[in-house]
Amino acid sequence: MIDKRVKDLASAVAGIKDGATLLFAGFGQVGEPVELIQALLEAGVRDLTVAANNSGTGEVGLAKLIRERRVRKLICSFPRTSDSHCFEAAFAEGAIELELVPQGTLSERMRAAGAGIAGFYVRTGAETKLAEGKETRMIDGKLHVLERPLRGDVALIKALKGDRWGNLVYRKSARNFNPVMAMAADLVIAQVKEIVELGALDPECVVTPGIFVDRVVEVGR
Amino acid sequence: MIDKRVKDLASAVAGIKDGATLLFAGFGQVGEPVELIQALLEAGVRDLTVAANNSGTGEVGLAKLIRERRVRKLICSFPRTSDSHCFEAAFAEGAIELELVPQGTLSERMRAAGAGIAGFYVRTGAETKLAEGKETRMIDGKLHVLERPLRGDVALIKALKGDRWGNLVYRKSARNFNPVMAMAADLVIAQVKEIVELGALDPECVVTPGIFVDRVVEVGR
Amino acid sequence: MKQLSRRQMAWRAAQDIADGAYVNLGIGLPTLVSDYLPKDREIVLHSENGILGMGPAPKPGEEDPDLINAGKGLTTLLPGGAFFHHNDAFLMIRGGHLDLALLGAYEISETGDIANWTVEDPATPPGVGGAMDLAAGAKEIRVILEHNTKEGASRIRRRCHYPLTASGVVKRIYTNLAVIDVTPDGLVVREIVPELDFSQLQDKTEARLTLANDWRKLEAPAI
Amino acid sequence: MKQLSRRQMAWRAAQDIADGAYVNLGIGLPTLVSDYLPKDREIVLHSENGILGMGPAPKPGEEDPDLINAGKGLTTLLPGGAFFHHNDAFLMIRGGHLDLALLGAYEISETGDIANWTVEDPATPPGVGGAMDLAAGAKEIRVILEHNTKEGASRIRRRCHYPLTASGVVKRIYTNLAVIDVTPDGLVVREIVPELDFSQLQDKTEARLTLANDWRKLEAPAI
Repeated sequence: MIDKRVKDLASAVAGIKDGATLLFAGFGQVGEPVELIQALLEAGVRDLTVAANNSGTGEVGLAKLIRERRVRKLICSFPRTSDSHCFEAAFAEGAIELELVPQGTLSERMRAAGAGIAGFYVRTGAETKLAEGKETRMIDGKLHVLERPLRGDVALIKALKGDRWGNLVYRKSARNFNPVMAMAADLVIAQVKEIVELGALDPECVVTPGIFVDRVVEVGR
Repeated sequence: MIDKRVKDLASAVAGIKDGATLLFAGFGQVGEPVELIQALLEAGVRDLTVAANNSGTGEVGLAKLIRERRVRKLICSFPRTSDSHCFEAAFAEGAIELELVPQGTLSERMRAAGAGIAGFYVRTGAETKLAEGKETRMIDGKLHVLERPLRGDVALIKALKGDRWGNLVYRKSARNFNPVMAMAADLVIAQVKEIVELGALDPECVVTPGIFVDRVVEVGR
Repeated sequence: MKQLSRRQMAWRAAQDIADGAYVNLGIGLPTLVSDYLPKDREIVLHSENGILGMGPAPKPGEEDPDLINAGKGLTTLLPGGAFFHHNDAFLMIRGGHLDLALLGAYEISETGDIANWTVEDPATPPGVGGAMDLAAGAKEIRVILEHNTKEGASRIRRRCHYPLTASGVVKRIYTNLAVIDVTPDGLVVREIVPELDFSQLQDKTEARLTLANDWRKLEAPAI
Repeated sequence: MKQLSRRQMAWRAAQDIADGAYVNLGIGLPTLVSDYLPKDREIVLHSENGILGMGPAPKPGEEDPDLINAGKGLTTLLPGGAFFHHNDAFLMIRGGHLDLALLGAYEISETGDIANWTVEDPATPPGVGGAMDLAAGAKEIRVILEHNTKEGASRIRRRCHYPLTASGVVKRIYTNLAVIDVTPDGLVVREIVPELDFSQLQDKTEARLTLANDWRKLEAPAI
């Protein structure tokens, strides 16, 4: 029997190792798996590489993980937001490395990792500073940048509902990076507001099929 | 006002030119836009390049178009199915050119066209006859094939329901190639069983957002 | 000197958006454009966090914390709108499915280069967001920006001095003083605020300008 | 000589599929495997036309023409199943998300090469379908095939003579005569039908075989 449900947040993040590369979903705080990140913090892991669109908000979730100096490197499109002082302080101190990636390229690099694509050519970033050091190629008369897959050891994601097979649905713009990160890590852990019976999710509307998901934990919000 | 609805099949296929590259969705007959293809046949266009997973079934749809010698070249993963005699006869006569492409690569090449990806590296087909003449590259110790986008001038697709903005939902395995082909052509024409009011489709469950679709015609099946 | 307010600049840019267009509005000034879309046109707003068909800001009491725009402000969904994931949102951008991206910028060059992601201030970390994807991917790029910096320097330059977001992509520029097209023959001024003549506008502009034969006065309603 | 029937071969292959596995069954012989999945295991069947959680063939009267498998036969969906588009179906395949693909083949080489897409008959057009995607993408590839051709030639060869589908990917082979693992040390026979001894099996096989120390008799229930 397939049963990806785990009983609590500590079980959900069990086994994540120091030095791991993690993917954190969310766009700002919307769709951010705050409870899982908090559990990760409590588990004590450190020296992490984190890929996320932003750098955390206020002093919760990713922001707190950065404040506690658990994150060695952030791979990110937009680290500076309205309340990103934890990151900014760490950055000013030189306590965190930043790899800045255009948002669509960040997403596509993770999809590539999940889709068995070993590299792809895009216009995004061509002839800019963010392409410095990257291989380029003229295709159809335009300069393209070769981008490589970005894979996580672990992805932490957040969904609205899940079932014991790991099928997930999301809510409005909280979907954002969750489905693509679910494709791109060896261990995919989802926090959901509610776990529903197998068969309760409409098979036409499942956004993340269970094949991508390893653990599901209900957090009630 | 955005109104992508057209009144009949002839209007739906209006303007498709001789020599065009067309994408036909469907997996066998399931999800195949048979009525649109029939309308295309009646419109008299010829010298077509068609990308489709199969080569048509019996003597309807793509099979009929091939029988009438309107198709110069077929880009296809699996041309020989249980009732593909129209294609087989044309092929035996040398009346049609065949470009055989692995099914996933066929799909991914169309996605690349729709996603602004100018090329991508995959393991599929490496060290096989189907990669002959293609550029290859060692990545992470394994040989990969460089695949290029496949774009259509026109895509003919089939959905269950659509609205005047062109949003579409599908039914069961009739979804298949339809969403990816909808991303990959300059002109995307959808036949739907039923046109519904704007707002009637659940925004969480729209599979093909209207941005990809140019014309919607109701065919009642 | 009378010049357009930020809201008037947004209004002016809004008037040029065609009925039926799929449009992404950048963070900041361009976001204001959504308040001035002509009522008789159906324009579909795209947001890179997975929305097509964004509506106006929510009425008090109708805010939904799971429904935000790219600037992370609360928004709404129109009938006919749809949600999708980030990867499809950027597929739409990079794949050329958007008719228009209206972006903010620090600087624009006379060949349509755009610099809008970093001023290279060592004290603050850089951020790029979706700027490069939009600038490289949308069918047409237009920019809204103040004509000059607070110090009076021209933001419309022979060459951008800040790091580029993309090169040669901008087609039209809306400033508080003028509407300017980027053409193969250089920058062509289409509209100038009434209080300024062409030579005064040129004085405020580093890049060389040409005045269109059919140039008009740039006017906007009081907002 | 007693040998396994096609259904018995399918039964044997089914016994090795782990509880919880995500599996793609190739067209033809492997499709039969779905009839013999152990009842006490939950195995999720994937179909490249956009299905996870395929169930058994529909009961009479419950057929749905929009619900077919990769071989274009009618199928059903289990509770917990999901539909998606072709591109995501192949993302799952190519991205290594499937635990197992069970494929048919014309020939297998002693190094695990597989040839299953064309016999290069000039009279018939070739077809590849999802064969190369599956062979290159699934975490593990096992093959079910008749040990010999109708003419008695070995299908398990030193090198494949038909064009390859993928090289070095097959890990286990189920035939009507034996179960054979492809190992770094070559082909290792795990099971042989009772009526045959190892040297007789070797005589029917072009590739060099080794007998496992813990080899067993290959037996299947009457089906």
